[in-house]
Amino acid sequence: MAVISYREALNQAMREEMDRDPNVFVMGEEVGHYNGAYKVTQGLLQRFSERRIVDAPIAEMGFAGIGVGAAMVGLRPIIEFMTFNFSLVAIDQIVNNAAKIFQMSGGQYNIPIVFRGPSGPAVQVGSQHSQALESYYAHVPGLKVVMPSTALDAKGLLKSAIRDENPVVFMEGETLYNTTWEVPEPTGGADDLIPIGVADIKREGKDITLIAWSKMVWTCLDAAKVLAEEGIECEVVDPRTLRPLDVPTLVESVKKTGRCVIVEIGWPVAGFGAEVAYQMQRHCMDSLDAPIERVTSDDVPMPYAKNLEDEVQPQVKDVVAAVRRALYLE
Amino acid sequence: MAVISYREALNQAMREEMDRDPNVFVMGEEVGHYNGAYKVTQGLLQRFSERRIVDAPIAEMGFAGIGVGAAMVGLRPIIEFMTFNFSLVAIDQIVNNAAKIFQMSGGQYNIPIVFRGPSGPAVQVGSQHSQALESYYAHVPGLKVVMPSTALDAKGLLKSAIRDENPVVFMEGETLYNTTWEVPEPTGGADDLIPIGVADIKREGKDITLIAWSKMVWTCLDAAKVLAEEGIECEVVDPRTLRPLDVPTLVESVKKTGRCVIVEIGWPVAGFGAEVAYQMQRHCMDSLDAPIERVTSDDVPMPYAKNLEDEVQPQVKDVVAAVRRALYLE
Amino acid sequence: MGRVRGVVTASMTTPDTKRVEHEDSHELVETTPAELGPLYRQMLAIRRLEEASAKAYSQGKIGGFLHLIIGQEAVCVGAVAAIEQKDYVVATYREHGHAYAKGVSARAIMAELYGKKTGVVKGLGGSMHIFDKATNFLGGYGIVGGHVPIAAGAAFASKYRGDGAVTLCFFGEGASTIGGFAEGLALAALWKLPVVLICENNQYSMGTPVYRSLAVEDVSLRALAHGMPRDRFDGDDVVKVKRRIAEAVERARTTGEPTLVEVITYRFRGHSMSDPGLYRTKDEVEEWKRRDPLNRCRQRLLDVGMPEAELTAMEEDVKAEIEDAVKFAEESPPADEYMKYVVKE
Amino acid sequence: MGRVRGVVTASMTTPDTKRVEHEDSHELVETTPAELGPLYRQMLAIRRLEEASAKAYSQGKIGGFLHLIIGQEAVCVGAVAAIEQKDYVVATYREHGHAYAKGVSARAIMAELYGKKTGVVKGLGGSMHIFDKATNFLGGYGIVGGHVPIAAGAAFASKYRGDGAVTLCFFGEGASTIGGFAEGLALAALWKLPVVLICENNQYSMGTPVYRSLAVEDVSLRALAHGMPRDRFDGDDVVKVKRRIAEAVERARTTGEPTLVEVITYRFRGHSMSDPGLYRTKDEVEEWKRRDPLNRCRQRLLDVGMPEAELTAMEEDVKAEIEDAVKFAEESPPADEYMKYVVKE
Ligand SMILES: Cc1ncc(C[n+]2csc(CCOP(=O)(O)OP(=O)(O)O)c2C)c(N)n1
Ligand SMILES: Cc1ncc(C[n+]2csc(CCOP(=O)(O)OP(=O)(O)O)c2C)c(N)n1
Ligand SMILES: [Mg+2]
Ligand SMILES: [Mg+2]
Repeated sequence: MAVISYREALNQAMREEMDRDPNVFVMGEEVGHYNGAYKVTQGLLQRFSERRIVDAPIAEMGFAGIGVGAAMVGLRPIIEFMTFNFSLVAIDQIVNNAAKIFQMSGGQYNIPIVFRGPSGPAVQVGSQHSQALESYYAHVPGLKVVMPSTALDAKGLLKSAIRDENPVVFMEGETLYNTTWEVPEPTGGADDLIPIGVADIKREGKDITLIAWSKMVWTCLDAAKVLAEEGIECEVVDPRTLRPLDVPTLVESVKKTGRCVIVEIGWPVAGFGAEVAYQMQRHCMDSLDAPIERVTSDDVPMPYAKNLEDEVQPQVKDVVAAVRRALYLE
Repeated sequence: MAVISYREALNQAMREEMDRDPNVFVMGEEVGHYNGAYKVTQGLLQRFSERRIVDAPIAEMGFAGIGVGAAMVGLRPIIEFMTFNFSLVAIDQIVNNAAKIFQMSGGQYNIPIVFRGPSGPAVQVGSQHSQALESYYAHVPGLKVVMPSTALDAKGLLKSAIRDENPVVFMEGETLYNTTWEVPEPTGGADDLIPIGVADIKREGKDITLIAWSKMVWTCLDAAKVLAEEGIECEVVDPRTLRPLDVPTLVESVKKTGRCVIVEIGWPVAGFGAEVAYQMQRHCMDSLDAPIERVTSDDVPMPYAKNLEDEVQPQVKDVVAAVRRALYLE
Repeated sequence: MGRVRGVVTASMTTPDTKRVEHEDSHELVETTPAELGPLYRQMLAIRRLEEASAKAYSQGKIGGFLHLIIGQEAVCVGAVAAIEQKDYVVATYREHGHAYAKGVSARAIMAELYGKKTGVVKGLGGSMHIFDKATNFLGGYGIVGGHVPIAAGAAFASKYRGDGAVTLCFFGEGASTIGGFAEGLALAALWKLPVVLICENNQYSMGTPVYRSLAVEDVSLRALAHGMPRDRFDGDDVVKVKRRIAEAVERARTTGEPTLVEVITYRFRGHSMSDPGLYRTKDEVEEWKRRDPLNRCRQRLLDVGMPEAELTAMEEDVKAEIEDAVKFAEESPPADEYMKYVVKE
Repeated sequence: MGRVRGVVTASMTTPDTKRVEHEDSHELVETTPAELGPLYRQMLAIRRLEEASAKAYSQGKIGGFLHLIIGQEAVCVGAVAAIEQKDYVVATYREHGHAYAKGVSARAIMAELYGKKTGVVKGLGGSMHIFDKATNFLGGYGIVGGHVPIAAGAAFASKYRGDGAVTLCFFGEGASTIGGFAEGLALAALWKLPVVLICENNQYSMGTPVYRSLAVEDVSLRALAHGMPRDRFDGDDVVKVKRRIAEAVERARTTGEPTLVEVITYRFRGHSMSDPGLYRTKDEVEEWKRRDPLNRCRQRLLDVGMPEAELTAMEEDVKAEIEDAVKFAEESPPADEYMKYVVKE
């Protein structure tokens, strides 16, 4: 076991998979000579050369499409978006090509590709650079959507994503890169992988279920600590994968606690949390002792000023307040 | 009162608003000389000349952005997407520019623009041309999203959209253009307008609330007829606008009937119906006598073959079945 | 060849185009019956296939959008004749001809248009989305320009692996204004990907004539800024198309260098079956039809010495092939799988 | 001018570029103290403003991304000097200089960087998103290439209204590969929109040198295929920039015709404050710094006869202006409105 950062975990996952499979390559802006805008690909160029670590010019639609084409004929591209904010200029390639070619081709061409990069608001980068777009990708059949919260999950899930036969949208937490977690030494076996589509209980508790992914898992864990001091035991469930969503694990927890708060960093309207809420009410209606609460960012483009940015985004205090509401404590 | 088609209603709305305001212009592929791929802009070139009815080459990102720029400096563009399927190559302009400039500029530049065109699956046009993308646009603060189901609503709402000071995503039903409805003669006054953000009860009923928009309103009305024969009285509520959503009207209906089925033509996961379901459970939990049901298309890219396409999309029988489930009749 | 053009009206949105005449000559390209015969057969089969599908469409047996390539057959047939089985082809929604030329059977295409289980993509894709792994036909795509990067991607893979394959990418002149094309072009040039980008300039993008979509009516000029080789010629002679594309293919195969090729052609029908094509004059269409590449090809075959009887036999054979394809489509069972190919396990 | 370049390694992804040398000469452009003085003052103010913001950033008073334009001041100052108040400017995230040149006060800019209520956009936009209606500054944009169509749109509106305004659109050479640029360019050319597209080729797109992002290192060549006028020159002399942009502006104003202009320049700092710029050699940076346009401008002012004392007074004045701006920003109240500007009632 070694304690490594989320960034390092991703780096290791790519390195190990590239060592294993010569068809895996990385393409994106600044992934090579610059070692990654967020240093996630640090050292890979040196190890794998320009053939497999490809610095692309600013042309997301173009290189996302190149990834899809290369995947059709047998390569396993990892396409890095410098951030997922820039994936909007490439989204047509993901939704209309990567996700659909397997079906359009009657099952002849599957697309083993990973689109990865940081996602969600960072700090004070303004509205065009502060978006949580997971609901866009989770909406689309044919894609898988993975959003790990810890270094452990990041590594095991990225390895699974690279080996997956389908397009995987792998959204990393822009503010999680420096967080650390214990990660076992690779064995080379199946236990190096974390399967896509399996939720993880990040903290057990009996009073209420908090459902959150990516950075918001950390916010929920912090809120759970605060609440524990008052004797409220929160169960924090991290779906880790939004598509396919591990509904059974989520349902089991909500049935156990009877209450549910869903926390996401993105916009409220038609955020992925609405889908989770719908699933929980559908499967747990008889077990629910209170309406499902959602905590989201405010329904505004992200302002720049730090004080406003903090106000807009979900904070520990907002989660605590939602828990209290769900427990009818206020 | 005249009975006119949905297509004609849209055409009249544009014509009247262009007569009224010289800053309104239409830009898009085939809108002029061809009179519109779906003939919605029929006759406008003749009336307003090439200055105001602008045939654009295939460059959605480009002409959507031109619309945004023109709107910043005082024009009121109507940008037609031949279908909203093609808006994915332009979505960055809508989400990152149109929706955010008002806020990014500290309230200095508002963007009075309408992005309009047919939306949702047509018939047998395959997966790349058969998408319902409303949840994408409804997700974004700064946008308004309008989806009329009748000629009457189409006309009054498009006129409001053109006069709105904000970007409005106006999604027409590709399969509704030939449907007809009674539409009053224009008076030139405020009553020509239907306000954005106000739901409409398309059929009253006491047993269950069906919430649907665009084409699915018609499917629900048909289902309501079938169910009425068995003595089940459905209330069909059409939000007409998805953002802002008229939650009070929806809630009132659901509180009255105690049961709710939400019907949408798009994909299930993180579809806009999930948001509606969340709002209903939050506001009506104590009044709900059964879990909220959703009827959506199947979670697949749209197949081409007609028999499969019909199987994938919500049909009257699917709505009827959902109503029965919600009434515990099966 | 004098080109047929509409009337340019002076207005803000009708640009004052700088027209570029073809650099092309119309000398006959040397050929033999052995070479030309099979090309003629393919062109004819495509013509008949398209006619049969138009008929089935008007009978309501085919639905959705149906974009016919009638009039442009020399381009796909000539181009695909210049490549090998292992090479890839990427095309648009107007791709029945390209698929057939690459080796997809008329049966598999027609059954697809009918939405049958026996269709080349099991009735799931339809007219616009033909894919065939056996012949390296990488698909028909419906989003204009979106497939250009995909073609560059297949070429990238060939370069990555050093497998010597070349990718042909077809698109219309209307696609040349969209970002996907621009990015695919820039990346192919930058990375020297073995792809031949073939613009089928058929004078119209739906109802829009070239002079209303391009500031300069020469798509091949886009290559200049990227230092990419370019070519531009009339697509009326299938052998010429084959020779000229072969040059580009050879360059791609040996040096990895991409080429932008513009082939001037014309579609005889509307954009799709639902387009009556009112934006063109009868005269214009007739003038182009007088130069029908299929007729030219037939005449040429006779000129180079194929006996009329042999030609007629070939034509009978094609007729039978297409009739068989229609019958096959008619009698095939309906499509039935649609949940199976969403996610590969 | 000999250009400073990195080492080209031969590989699949490092293209074998066709380098194009500048057609440009380095003769001095005639000017007077009356013309040059204000330009120098602006350049200096921008330099000091950027330095002050870098300092505040390192003190943690400014957050997020901060892209400095130090080294490139002659481009925005010279270009904006060629237009009028009614003309529009559209720029990227590296736009403090452009905003200042267009007339936005140092106070309003600095307060914005500090995220204060008194900022030019009330603390809502930050460094990358300066907008100012009073001076027709249409914004700083963060998505590379996305603002090019917006600039074309402002120009479209000018043409639509016949108001005679011209739009300047600034972008980096790295933006020239993205679809948004290609589409904006094509539409501006097709519709003859009065916009001047100004590529500030500062040799790098983040850490990527031009030879790794462009097949041919000449962005202005993109104009060729569109029949669009183009220009290309070194941005070391602010008066030259002004004169050359003025030509393009004049053409846009009188004929409506757009121009693609590439100005060769260099940024002295990293891409943003978080970039140490390790991808360039010290020598390279030093060579460019020896030609610092600000120093050149100062020397020129002395050469054309501005008394040293006047210059020093101006420099003192600038110093005071920037100090005042910082003080203003420091003392301003925090941003406080953020729900108010989502939807306009
Ligand atoms: C991005 C996008 N915009 C619009 C369309 C609608 N559309 C389909 S084909 C077409 C015209 C294409 O013309 P061209 O590229 O010349 O090809 P051709 O049809 O002439 O073969 C248009 C506008 C589309 N499919 N995709
Ligand atoms: C679509 C998009 N992709 C990537 C980025 C990240 N990014 C910001 S600036 C930049 C480099 C731009 O270089 P250039 O256009 O030369 O302008 P410069 O920064 O040199 O002024 C990149 C890659 C972005 N903002 N938008
Ligand atoms: Mg065409
Ligand atoms: Mg640059």
